[in-house]
Amino acid sequence: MTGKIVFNKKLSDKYYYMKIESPEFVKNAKPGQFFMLKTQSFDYLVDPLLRRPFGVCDIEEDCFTILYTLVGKGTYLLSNLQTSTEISFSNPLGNGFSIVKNKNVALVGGGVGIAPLLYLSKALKDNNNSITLYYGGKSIGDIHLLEYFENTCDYIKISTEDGSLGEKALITDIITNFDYDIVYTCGPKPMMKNVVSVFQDKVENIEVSLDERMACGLGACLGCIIYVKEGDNIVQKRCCVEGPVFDGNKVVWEL
Amino acid sequence: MTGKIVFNKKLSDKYYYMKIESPEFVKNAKPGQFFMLKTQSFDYLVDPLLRRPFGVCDIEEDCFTILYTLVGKGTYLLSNLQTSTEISFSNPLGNGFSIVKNKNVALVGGGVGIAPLLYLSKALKDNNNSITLYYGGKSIGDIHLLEYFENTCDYIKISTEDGSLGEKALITDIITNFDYDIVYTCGPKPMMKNVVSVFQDKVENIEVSLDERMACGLGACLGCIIYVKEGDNIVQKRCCVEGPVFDGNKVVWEL
Amino acid sequence: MAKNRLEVEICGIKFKNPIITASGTFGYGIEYSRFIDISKLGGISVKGLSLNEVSGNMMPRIIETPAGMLNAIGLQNIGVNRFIEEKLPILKKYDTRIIVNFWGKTIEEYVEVAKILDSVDIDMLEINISCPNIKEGGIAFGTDHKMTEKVVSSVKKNIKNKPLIVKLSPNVTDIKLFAKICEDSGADAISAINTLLGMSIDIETKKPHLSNITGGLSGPAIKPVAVRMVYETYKTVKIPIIGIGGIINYKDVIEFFIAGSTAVQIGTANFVDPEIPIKIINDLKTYLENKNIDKISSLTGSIKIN
Amino acid sequence: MAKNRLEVEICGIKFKNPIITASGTFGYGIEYSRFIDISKLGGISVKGLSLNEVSGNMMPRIIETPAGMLNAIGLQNIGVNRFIEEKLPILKKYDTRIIVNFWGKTIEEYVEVAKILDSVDIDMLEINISCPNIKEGGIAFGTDHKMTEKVVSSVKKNIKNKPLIVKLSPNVTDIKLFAKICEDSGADAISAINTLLGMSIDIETKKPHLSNITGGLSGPAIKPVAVRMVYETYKTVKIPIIGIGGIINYKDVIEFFIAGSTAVQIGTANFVDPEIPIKIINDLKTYLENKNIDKISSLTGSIKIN
Ligand SMILES: Cc1cc2nc3c(=O)[nH]c(=O)nc-3n(C[C@H](O)[C@H](O)[C@H](O)COP(=O)(O)OP(=O)(O)OC[C@H]3O[C@@H](n4cnc5c(N)ncnc54)[C@H](O)[C@@H]3O)c2cc1C
Ligand SMILES: Cc1cc2nc3c(=O)[nH]c(=O)nc-3n(C[C@H](O)[C@H](O)[C@H](O)COP(=O)(O)OP(=O)(O)OC[C@H]3O[C@@H](n4cnc5c(N)ncnc54)[C@H](O)[C@@H]3O)c2cc1C
Ligand SMILES: Cc1cc2nc3c(=O)[nH]c(=O)nc-3n(C[C@H](O)[C@H](O)[C@H](O)COP(=O)(O)O)c2cc1C
Ligand SMILES: Cc1cc2nc3c(=O)[nH]c(=O)nc-3n(C[C@H](O)[C@H](O)[C@H](O)COP(=O)(O)O)c2cc1C
Ligand code: FES
Ligand code: FES
Repeated sequence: MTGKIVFNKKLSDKYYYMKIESPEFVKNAKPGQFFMLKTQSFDYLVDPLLRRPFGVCDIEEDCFTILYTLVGKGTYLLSNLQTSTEISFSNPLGNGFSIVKNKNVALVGGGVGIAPLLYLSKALKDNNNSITLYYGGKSIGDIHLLEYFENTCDYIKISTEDGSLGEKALITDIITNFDYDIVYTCGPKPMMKNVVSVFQDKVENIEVSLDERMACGLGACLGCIIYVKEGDNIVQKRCCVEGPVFDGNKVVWEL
Repeated sequence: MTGKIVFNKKLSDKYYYMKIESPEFVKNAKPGQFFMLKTQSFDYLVDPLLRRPFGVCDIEEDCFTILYTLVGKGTYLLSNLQTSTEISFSNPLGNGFSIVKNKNVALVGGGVGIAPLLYLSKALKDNNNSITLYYGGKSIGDIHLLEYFENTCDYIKISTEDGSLGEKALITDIITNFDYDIVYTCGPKPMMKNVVSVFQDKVENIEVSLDERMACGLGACLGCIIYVKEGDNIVQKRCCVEGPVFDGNKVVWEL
Repeated sequence: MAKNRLEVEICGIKFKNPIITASGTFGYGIEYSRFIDISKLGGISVKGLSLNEVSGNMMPRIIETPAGMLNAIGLQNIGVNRFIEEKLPILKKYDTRIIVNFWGKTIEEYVEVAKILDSVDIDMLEINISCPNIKEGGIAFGTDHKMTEKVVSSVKKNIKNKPLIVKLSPNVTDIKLFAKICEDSGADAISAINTLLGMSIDIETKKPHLSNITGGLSGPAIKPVAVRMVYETYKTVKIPIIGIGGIINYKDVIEFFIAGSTAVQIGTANFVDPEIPIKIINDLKTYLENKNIDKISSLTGSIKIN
Repeated sequence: MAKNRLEVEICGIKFKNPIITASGTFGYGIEYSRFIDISKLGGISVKGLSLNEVSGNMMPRIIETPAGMLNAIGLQNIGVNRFIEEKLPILKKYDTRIIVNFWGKTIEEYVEVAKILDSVDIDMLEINISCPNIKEGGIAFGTDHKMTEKVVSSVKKNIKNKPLIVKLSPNVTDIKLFAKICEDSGADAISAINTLLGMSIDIETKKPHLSNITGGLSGPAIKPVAVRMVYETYKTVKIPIIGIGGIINYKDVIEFFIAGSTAVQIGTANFVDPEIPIKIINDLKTYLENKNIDKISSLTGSIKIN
């Protein structure tokens, strides 16, 4: 399907925030889902060849948003797109986060990993949860969208590695309360691994949103394998179909 | 070198007119020269891979213009570029037309082949020539820039194959006067071939501007060979270096 | 009723159109049914099956390259029996031809899988002797002409009901030689090409981008090599050729037909956008109508050489 | 004086940087002197020379393909003697290494050209046994291992003064075999790869886009194949390797070094933009400085395999 760009704002050196209008997409999108986005507008151009996966960051009426960082050519092209440009993307894909009710929950986001947590926080608030957000980055330039999180979260704790905003620490180092019913996390792999080890044995449900190179995004190429424990076995799951959200306690980080 | 797009106008279904500011380019450009233009703005994109050749259509102060038609992906990308975009191109390349003085000259242009004749007509006018323009197209949508040619040419004759503008005829069919010192032509190959055979034996100097696929544009790849008669021999010339303007009487159209 | 200009016949089997999705790029077919109407496809070639379930290579398995991608999935599959039990019944509900791509680590395994497939409700077998990603078998069969002859003739001797397509490896000096051997060994059709062996290195970590070090290059980047090989094969054998390699639009399909294809397979393009095969089918129909070409099959091998 | 991190040595010859422009894409060097300062280049490999002038294939000779191009120039060149008389004296005015790429239709011609070049003021010879564009010689030498051995050892025996680089064809089943044969036959270095054999058809006219029907595929599209072949060659031989194929920026150069290259050649990128080699040299310098890498040669073969 396609949609029109409502805005495409530069937030900091490497961060952009884009809003796209698409009632059709919005109708079916759940927190934690992602989609494959074509960064080239002309069908006959084959560089970049593959679509790029991005998480649903927020939904506002008929629009959804993407928080993204500049990585390579795909995101570079994205950052150059003008308001009103028509862009093409897949349906919402993957499983998404569990939405609990009347619980005490923590969200832990690192860098651009904060993206899927915004829409999640909205859904959790609508379900009457008490929400604490832990949000870490290298520097102040990595911390964004706080104005939105202020509307949905009860507590917000921020840390940066250089101390330019919030505490000068890794985000996992400033977590002192472990009294949550469920923890949701998205960010760099080492951070998520840390989050799991910090909460392990203390919180039963830890949902991690993983990030793997994807060619198809829909379960066909088998390029995005994640290893998870199932009983005594280690089994393969496709990040795009059985994920991107997995049970943090089951993920095998290194094989 | 690079320059800024001053405008990029759609003239008709397939025709566009673009103006680019570049004092450096303008300083050295002669009528009939061409240049290689990058249609991708991001260096790391490799589709389209090669630059595309275009003729210098006009020069106005610090700017030059391109008249171009939509053909494939390169020209499609070009047509999407916005005002103020920075684009990259080579120096003016090739040999260009001879500029005569105080003569009676004819220009014969077909379709987008009219492009290099505009700047030529300016230079010829500055040198006190009497200029007749023959300008043909399939249809009215192929005829452009007349307002400019009206300032430089003494006589303008137009024909279209469907009769939607000027006479309903091929342009070579409406040439009845052969009393010129020199004829310049640019257009589809069959047209130029016809122009040469119409004026052959009647006009000594016929300059044709040829069009070959080019990879490098500067004489290195040997991809753009044109065959010309030299005495009793047929020899190879590189369209990009020894051309694109050749002596029409010497060109070997079919080998 | 309007005639179907797109219908083609391969080894006596009618395909409503010549667009087949390529093995390994379309899962077991079912994955795509959420996104497109797979009954519109001419056919589906399913992910390469082996006798037993195979878990494939370690991650990472894919990386994008200029106008292409490298993959080293390692022929991960659920095994021929689970396919027949779990996937085939669902797939059979769709109105499209089913080609089963398969492979083995030994000639015996190739034969065994072929025998199993020969008696189930599918349309054709496609033997993959060309996957460059596994150490045993695979590449060794497809790039050694004696092995090619042995595996193709052994399989052929052991199947009775289904036509056998042999899928060729492009990683050879002379594809004509292999095409001829396949024809002589009883192949009913040839599909060409599989992926080119390639490699990409992460300059930050100095590690190969793929855990397997090398992988198979696919996508538009390889199209010129594929067209050349289809053309060479067409000049060499009489059996039909299914052209594969870098197709992303209907023009590419026409090009493969002119070079000698009777049908084509679409691979990497399914990842680029799952709607591409359907779009190609529609565009081809329009093209043939506009050009007044009665049957797409009249384009097969229609190349004009001066 | 600041150290030159980019200096490399190939067969005892120092290059101020490892960026060499590839044969056939840089004319006789002089063509580019209007556009860039060719004295900044590590070296230039000139258009492949033969004994006598050759006029090449008929037009059309080039066509763009996805992230690449096909060419069938047909080894057009002015012949070795005219090169020495007309071009070399001009080229010698520039401060860059001169590699002369050459070929013959017969072993005798190869030897004769090599002998002539052995006694003139150039730095290295590069024997092209891999050009796919001519019917006699060319491909036959580079894809037949007996012919490869014969031509390389014959040439080597007949030259005394200059190191001999052998340029390999990628159109073979096993590049390792050819690399080993070249080393054993006396090659002082290997350059890899030449173009992949490809083809493209104009669907309007149904004619091949190239008069020669097939042509050589170059450009970014082939980079994964080239990197793989350099890596395989590096594991096989001890002589230095000059990596070629699809390089358009400094990252590509680093990738080729990690795979096993001692230097690289830039081909099609010269057409894309003549300033690319200079930009690459500057970017490499910055990269090495930022990464605190003393010598680019320390990257050669630095690939990490688990
Ligand atoms: C489920 C999922 C959700 C994501 N959500 C977001 C998001 O909301 N915001 C955001 O900025 N980024 C997100 N990413 C990462 C994003 O997909 C990559 O940053 C992006 O693909 C880079 O493309 P590029 O062309 O700029 O980089 P290049 O390096 O040129 O890309 C080359 C190839 O590598 C892949 N690739 C590169 N980096 C990554 C990565 N980190 N993860 C997966 N594939 C990668 C690309 O898809 C492409 O195939 C998500 C990734 C996944 C898997
Ligand atoms: C000296 C010279 C001057 C030219 N001046 C103009 C001009 O002023 N205005 C204008 O509209 N066009 C001009 N052309 C033609 C123009 O270069 C092509 O239309 C353009 O390259 C098409 O690119 P594309 O990517 O849109 O088409 P594609 O078909 O996608 O291009 C594929 C390849 O074919 C080449 N190609 C396609 N058509 C032509 C052609 N007619 N001539 C040469 N190469 C071609 C392209 O350069 C490219 O390498 C000129 C050509 C030459 C050689
Ligand atoms: C991820 C992936 C997996 C593949 N798996 C198989 C396979 O199991 N069996 C097979 O014969 N070919 C396999 N192939 C090769 C394709 O079927 C096809 O031959 C090749 O990709 C070239 O076509 P394309 O350029 O359209 O992708 C695979 C290709 C890709 C990209
Ligand atoms: C137009 C053209 C002409 C070439 N001529 C020669 C040649 O004469 N001798 C040779 O050894 N290689 C020749 N090559 C091959 C290149 O030197 C190089 O090996 C190949 O193009 C791959 O590198 P690239 O991808 O950087 O272009 C030619 C390549 C092109 C594109
Ligand atoms: S991205 Fe293809 S299976 Fe997950
Ligand atoms: S375009 Fe390369 S020599 Fe003319």
